[in-house]
Amino acid sequence: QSAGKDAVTLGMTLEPPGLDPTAGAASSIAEVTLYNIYETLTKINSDGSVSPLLAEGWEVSPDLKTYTFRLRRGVKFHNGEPFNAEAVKFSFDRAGGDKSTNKDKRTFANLTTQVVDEHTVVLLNKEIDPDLLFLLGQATAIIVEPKSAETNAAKPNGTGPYKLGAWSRGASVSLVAWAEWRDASKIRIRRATFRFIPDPAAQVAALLAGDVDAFARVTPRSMAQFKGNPRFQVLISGSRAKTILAINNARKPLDDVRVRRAIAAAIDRKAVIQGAADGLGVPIGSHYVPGALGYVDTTDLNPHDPEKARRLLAEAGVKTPLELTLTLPPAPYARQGGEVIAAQLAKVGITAKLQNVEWAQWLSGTYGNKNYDLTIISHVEPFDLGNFAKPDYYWGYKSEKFDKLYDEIKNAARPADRARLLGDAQRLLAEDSVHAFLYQPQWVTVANKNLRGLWKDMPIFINDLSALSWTTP
Amino acid sequence: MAADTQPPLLQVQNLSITLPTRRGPARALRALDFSLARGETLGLIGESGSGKSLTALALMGLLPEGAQLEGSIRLNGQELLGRPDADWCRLRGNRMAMIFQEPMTALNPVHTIGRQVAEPLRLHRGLSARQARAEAVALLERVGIARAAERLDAYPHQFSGGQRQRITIAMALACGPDLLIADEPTTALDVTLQKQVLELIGELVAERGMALLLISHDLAVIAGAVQRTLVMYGGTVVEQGPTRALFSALAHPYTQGLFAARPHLGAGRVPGLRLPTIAGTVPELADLPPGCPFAGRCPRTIAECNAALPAAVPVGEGHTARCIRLGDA
Amino acid sequence: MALFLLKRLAALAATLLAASIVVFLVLEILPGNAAQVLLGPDAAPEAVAELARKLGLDQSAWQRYWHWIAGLLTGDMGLSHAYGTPVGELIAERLLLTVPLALLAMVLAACIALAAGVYAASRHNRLGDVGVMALAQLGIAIPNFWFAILLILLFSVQLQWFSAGGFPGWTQASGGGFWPALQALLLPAISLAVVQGAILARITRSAVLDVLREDFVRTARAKGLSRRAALWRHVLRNAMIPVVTVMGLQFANLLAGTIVVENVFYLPGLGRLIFQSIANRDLVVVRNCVMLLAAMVVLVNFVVDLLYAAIDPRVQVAGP
Amino acid sequence: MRALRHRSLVLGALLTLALLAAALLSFVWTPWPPYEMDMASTLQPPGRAHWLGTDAYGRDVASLLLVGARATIAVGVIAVGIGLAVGTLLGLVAAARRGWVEELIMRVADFTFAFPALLLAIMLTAVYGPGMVNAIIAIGIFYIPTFARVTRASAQAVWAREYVLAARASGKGAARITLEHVLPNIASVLIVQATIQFALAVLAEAALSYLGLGTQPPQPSWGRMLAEAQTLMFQAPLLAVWPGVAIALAVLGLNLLGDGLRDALDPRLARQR
Amino acid sequence: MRDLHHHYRLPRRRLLGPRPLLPVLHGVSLEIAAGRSLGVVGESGSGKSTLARLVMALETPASGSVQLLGRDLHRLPPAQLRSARRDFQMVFQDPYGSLDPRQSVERIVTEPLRALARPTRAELRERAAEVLAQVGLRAGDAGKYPHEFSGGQRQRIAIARALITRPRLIVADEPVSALDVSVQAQVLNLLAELQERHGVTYLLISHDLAVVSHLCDEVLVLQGGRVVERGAPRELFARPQHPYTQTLVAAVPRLVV
Ligand SMILES: Nc1ncnc2c1ncn2[C@@H]1O[C@H](COP(=O)(O)OP(=O)(O)OP(=O)(O)O)[C@@H](O)[C@H]1O
Ligand SMILES: Nc1ncnc2c1ncn2[C@@H]1O[C@H](COP(=O)(O)OP(=O)(O)OP(=O)(O)O)[C@@H](O)[C@H]1O
Ligand SMILES: [Mg+2]
Ligand SMILES: [Mg+2]
Repeated sequence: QSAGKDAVTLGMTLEPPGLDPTAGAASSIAEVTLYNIYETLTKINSDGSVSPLLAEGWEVSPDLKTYTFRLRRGVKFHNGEPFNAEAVKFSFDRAGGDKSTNKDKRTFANLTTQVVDEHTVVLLNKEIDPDLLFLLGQATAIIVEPKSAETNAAKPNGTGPYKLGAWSRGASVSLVAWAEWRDASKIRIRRATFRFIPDPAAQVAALLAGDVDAFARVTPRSMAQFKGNPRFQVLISGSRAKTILAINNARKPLDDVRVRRAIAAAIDRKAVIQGAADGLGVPIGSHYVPGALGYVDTTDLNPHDPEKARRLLAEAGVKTPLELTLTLPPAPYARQGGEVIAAQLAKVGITAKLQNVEWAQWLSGTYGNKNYDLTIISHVEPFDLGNFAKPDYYWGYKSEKFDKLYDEIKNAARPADRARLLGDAQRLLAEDSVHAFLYQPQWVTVANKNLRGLWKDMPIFINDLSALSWTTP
Repeated sequence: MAADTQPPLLQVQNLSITLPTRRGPARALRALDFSLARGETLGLIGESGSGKSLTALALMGLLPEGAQLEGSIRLNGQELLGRPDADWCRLRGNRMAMIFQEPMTALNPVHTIGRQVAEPLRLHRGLSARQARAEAVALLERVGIARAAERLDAYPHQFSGGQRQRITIAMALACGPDLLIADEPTTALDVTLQKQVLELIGELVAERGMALLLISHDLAVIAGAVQRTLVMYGGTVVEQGPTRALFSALAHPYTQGLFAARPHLGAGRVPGLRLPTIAGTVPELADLPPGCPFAGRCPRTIAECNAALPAAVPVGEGHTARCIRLGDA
Repeated sequence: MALFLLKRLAALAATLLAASIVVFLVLEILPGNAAQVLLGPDAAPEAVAELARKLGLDQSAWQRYWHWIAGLLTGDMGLSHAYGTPVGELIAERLLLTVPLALLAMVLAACIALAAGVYAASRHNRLGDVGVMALAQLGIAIPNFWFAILLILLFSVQLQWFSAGGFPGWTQASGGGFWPALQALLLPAISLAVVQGAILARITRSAVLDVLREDFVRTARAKGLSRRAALWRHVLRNAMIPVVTVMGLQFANLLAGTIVVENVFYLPGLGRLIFQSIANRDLVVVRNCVMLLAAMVVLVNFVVDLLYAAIDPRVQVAGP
Repeated sequence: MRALRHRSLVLGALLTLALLAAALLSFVWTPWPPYEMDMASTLQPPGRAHWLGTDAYGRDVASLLLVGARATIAVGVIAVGIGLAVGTLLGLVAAARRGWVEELIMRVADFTFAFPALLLAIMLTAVYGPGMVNAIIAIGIFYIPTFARVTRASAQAVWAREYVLAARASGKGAARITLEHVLPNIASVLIVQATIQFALAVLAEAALSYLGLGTQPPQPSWGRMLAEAQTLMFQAPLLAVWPGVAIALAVLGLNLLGDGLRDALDPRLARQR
Repeated sequence: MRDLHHHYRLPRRRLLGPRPLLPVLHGVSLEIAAGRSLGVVGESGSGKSTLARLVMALETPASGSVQLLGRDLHRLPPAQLRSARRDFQMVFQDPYGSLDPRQSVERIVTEPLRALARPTRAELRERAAEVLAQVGLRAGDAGKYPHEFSGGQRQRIAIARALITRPRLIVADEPVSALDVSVQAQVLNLLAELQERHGVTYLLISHDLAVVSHLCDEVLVLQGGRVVERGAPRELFARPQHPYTQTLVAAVPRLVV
């Protein structure tokens, strides 16, 4: 039935607000466009490694500050304009420029792009960033065509294998294969439709009713009914995300490490994972995930121990019940996890008042104004230990020790050194109990069993359509 | 009742109605007997709630749901009780018609008067829309609606009360019924209008030879308009007879009391003068005594009055009264 | 008639003006802004500030209000913060779903209601009446989103007759077409119509019963019309008067109901757009959508008033 | 037929009492601690231990339903209270003071009518955060014009009665007439309206909670239970049934009660309908 | 009462135009001597009830004045008007609509007293019993509610209410038109008796000429808001002068025995 099928319908939870990843940070923009419409110099693979895409190859200077890219030849944008070093320079200068609304503006502001010749560019980085190649494979680093850059949100123009077909706002975006792409013959899927279904129950219904062929990151709750169903394949993938119970370290009495440790000890990660993600998660003890360079298991550093938690609270001289607000953004993991955590905290004498907020409110109130005690949030950026070194970050964490450590990590050119230092950093954060680190979420993809080429792991959120195909049963 | 003569137009025998009420079934009408010949006019008077309207509705077969009927109603000798609704429908508006008390509400506010007057014509005579319209104009003109042709497409609210009552009369007369029932057709109207409408009905009845059953609670209206009169009280006809005879020799204590209680026009105020009154009030249906309904209020009540409904006693030529104490005053 | 219209239109305009002020002020208090939402927590603050400037979020409230109203009057609703496209287009697309959905639901509701209400009234107090009214009570009591879920379970998941949601669009080009689109709207419309229909059925029944008691119905019967003929010719039109009023009032609830139902069936309608835009702080869109909904409600009630005059000759020129 | 009417009143009263009883009972007793999660026994089918089974957190559904009745009642009572208090006052004033005061009040009422409750609630919760209090206020505000209209219409009818004219002839002012004559005579209408609005409030709360704008966790609410159950609809369909049935029964009960009261309080209707 | 003019304002016809006026009374003047009774007759819509409302100071006349015992009612400050109301009371047409169904007879009857002052409960009870006795009701009826009474009895309650302040003038707007003949007589007798015993003055409005002629010393015929004829009932109805009065009298159905 699926033989010779060349169309696919993919489900997505949220609709992208526009199709320009340089003007918005919603991951849904990348999910639709990255590697499909737009391309980057490097490509991030399912296992987190980086391979050539628009760049055929590159050299990195030993001090990690100079990158030389050799660009792929004969590449054109959808509108016929050629892809060349000028386009790269334009894209990166624009991303770091004054008028930039790129969320990674700071990264690009540190870069100086030099055109060597038509097909060679050199990037000079002011700071050391070991993850730059990975970063250049992300959606914020797409190469745009100068004349069409400003209209990308509605009329995306890239070098990728797909062009925008139709966008019926609120419902779906469809992409159609671009016949003039350099490897057009390898494309199996001629037409891909992304359908936006925010409601978890509707997601399940859509899958069961066959309205969508695949749904990446469906709500874990609904997984059980697909597992035993022969019509579907269920992929469970790791991620680089860290779901944490963030603690406002700047607030009393949370500035006392004993109180934070008490909170961490009060929490049974297993139960939280069960409640928040239906068991789909790996416990973490620090702000780092298994599989990443230099990971160390710190989950036993401060294990679940309500007795100890109560003791720590008493030591800190906290009067129980201690009343704290627990701010929850709209994501299901937060709302569901919040209930579980509140129940666990209650057992050690902490009354967590649940406060459900919208995303916008979370951003302005919790993130912007740092007006919160506790909040549950998943940090999906792959390499973001640096946030602990930012003095004005919403966590309110200040540690000279960590700052120094982080500086060393950044400047460590050799992976082995970095791995060691990263281990130290993880332990430090765990000991300081900066947050109650909960788990590394796993994503569930449910798909028609005949669909091939879906990503097993998701270091970043994308749907690589060119890799998809239908099997002939 | 001579057997060889043609049956009267309408003959009602021993008609009783039982109504379901909150306090159980109530005998709203008891043992009603009367007959009406073609061209004859009959009046029905009595106080509010005495059963006048029920009688009229029973004759039209339009009693409220749940009402139980006993006895017999014959039109032209044919028994009507027990007939299916379709048979009644053929008679209503055709052989017998009715004018209601409230001209303000008896007309459908959202239909033109032309349509409403033409409706029975189309229904019973099968006239085309155009023919029925022409006929409606004639009817409306006959009842005194000026420039009827122009006003055919007007709605009821554009007419005054008197005019509306004329329209309902036109509607009732449309098919030239044999029997016209008018249930308090003038109560809602001014005296001046009342006079006009009564005169109009009188003229039409005479002109077309219809039989008329006129219902009113106003003695004077009945006295001036009909040949025979029935006086109702508490669901029974307590007295009946030719109008003149009845009014000149009031027999039943209720009729007498009713008559005496009326103030007289032009008498002027006489200090110290009181109107004779009937003590008490009309009994409620569900509490009607098994005997004479007037028993409690009647100055002549004796124990026997409560025993059974008194039989109709002749007091004159065709004049009877249901009272066991007619003789002793 | 002209005066009546003029008066009503003036009231309408005043209502909408007041609505615009209230809507604008309420939305002003909303914490958070579109730029931050668009760029997310990891964005550089400079980028957020720049985006805010681009979106015009740095202007004073008064300036923005004025721009908005001036734009509205010239038919320009501005650009959506989130989508970057003209709000007018955005709303127009959504209206193509919400309006047909609401109308379809209304028509369904009216059909159910009239049939059930008239039937029940004509079998007053008998088994049919009691049965239909019991169903109506049930229809009112069931939350419409729950009913929607049950419909999906039965018709989409079990029987697979309808898709579980989504909207293919009215044109072939968007992958839909008239019939597929109508099919997609059917289940949502039914789940909306059941509650409204149940309410209307009850109103219809009691309206018909009220009219049945009117003197003119007795007059009609006295003319020789059968029960049924009297019902059709004399009762229905009079009974429609209160029914139409309630329908007008219900319309607001119906529109509100679409918000929920659009969520269940993930339909890209106006309700979802509002919901989503509030979350995104895309206030330009929210403002205009809310105004539009208010205008629709007001307009429908205006139409109801006109319908009134059409049904009831007594309310012509004078008007209220 | 009388008996039937009677039955609807009795049935309505019984269901409503059951709702009240459930809420009251939940303060002193529930089969299980309602907030206690048990991750080991999630999504249990109904059985001996858990009569109606457990939810995704292993909480006892029966207990949650009992406690959820509180939110339902709270929303109904307070929202109707707001609408009744303010709306009735406005309606009474509008009926007593004809002219521009009436015009103004009724225009404002019309205006509020242009915003469906749900929309109002969405905007309010966006501003002040989702939560039961805001939901209640939103529903309550929406009820104001409803009560104002009903009150004004019935109050005007009372004002047109001759006994009011008699009171005026006795020298009573508008305020006293309103208190002594108008209010007692429209009380039954208001009671009936209140029960009906109560039922609608239960539905509105359910819808809001379903959208995530109403009652917030951990406070159980039927609407939210339904929303949560919807995700698990295919695994544990019964989970979606219980709160749905609870809502339907509560609304049914209130509506029947309203109908019954309408008939009981209005002898004219009792005879006819 | 002098030269009363009155009109009602109708809804605007045009958006900004003036609200048209509906003239109802055109210079009606009348006076009643204490202890006498004046009847007002006229066709429907001739302004009878309007006149009654003006006399009762329930509405303000466009021009003209109403003087009771030398005071111009419409110029009195509100407080004084209130206390002046002691002297004039009203009886309405509809015995069903003029009594609040939710108040006990005692409350209904004592309403004018309570509106004027703050009497004690005992006082109220005593006065209520007194007036109820005057209209021929039992003291035990005080605790009952209107629906427990017949139309005639209700009208007695309404009269008792009017009597309780011992007024000098009672305005009765069609007090018997809703009653059956047999009951009507009872009420008419009661009215006559009260006048003879207490010297109350009546302004009696009715469309029933017989009723007016039975109870009144003088009759006033109103047509289209104008007084077209007045005189003692006997002469007036025997020899009506004005053509309108003539048609009115002629239209009355007579019972010729
Ligand atoms: N549908 C009904 N159900 C119960 N009782 C009824 C019904 N219709 C009439 N009655 C009662 O039957 C009795 C007779 O009513 P009917 O209408 O015949 O009186 P009437 O003589 O026409 O009075 P009126 O002069 O007021 O019109 C009254 O006591 C009335 O209350
Ligand atoms: N509130 C009002 N607003 C406008 N017009 C009114 C108002 N009240 C009465 N009218 C009109 O004033 C005129 C006189 O009314 P009024 O009630 O005084 O007549 P009436 O003689 O008492 O009539 P009826 O015998 O029918 O009681 C009528 O044309 C009536 O329509
Ligand atoms: Mg009658
Ligand atoms: Mg009058």
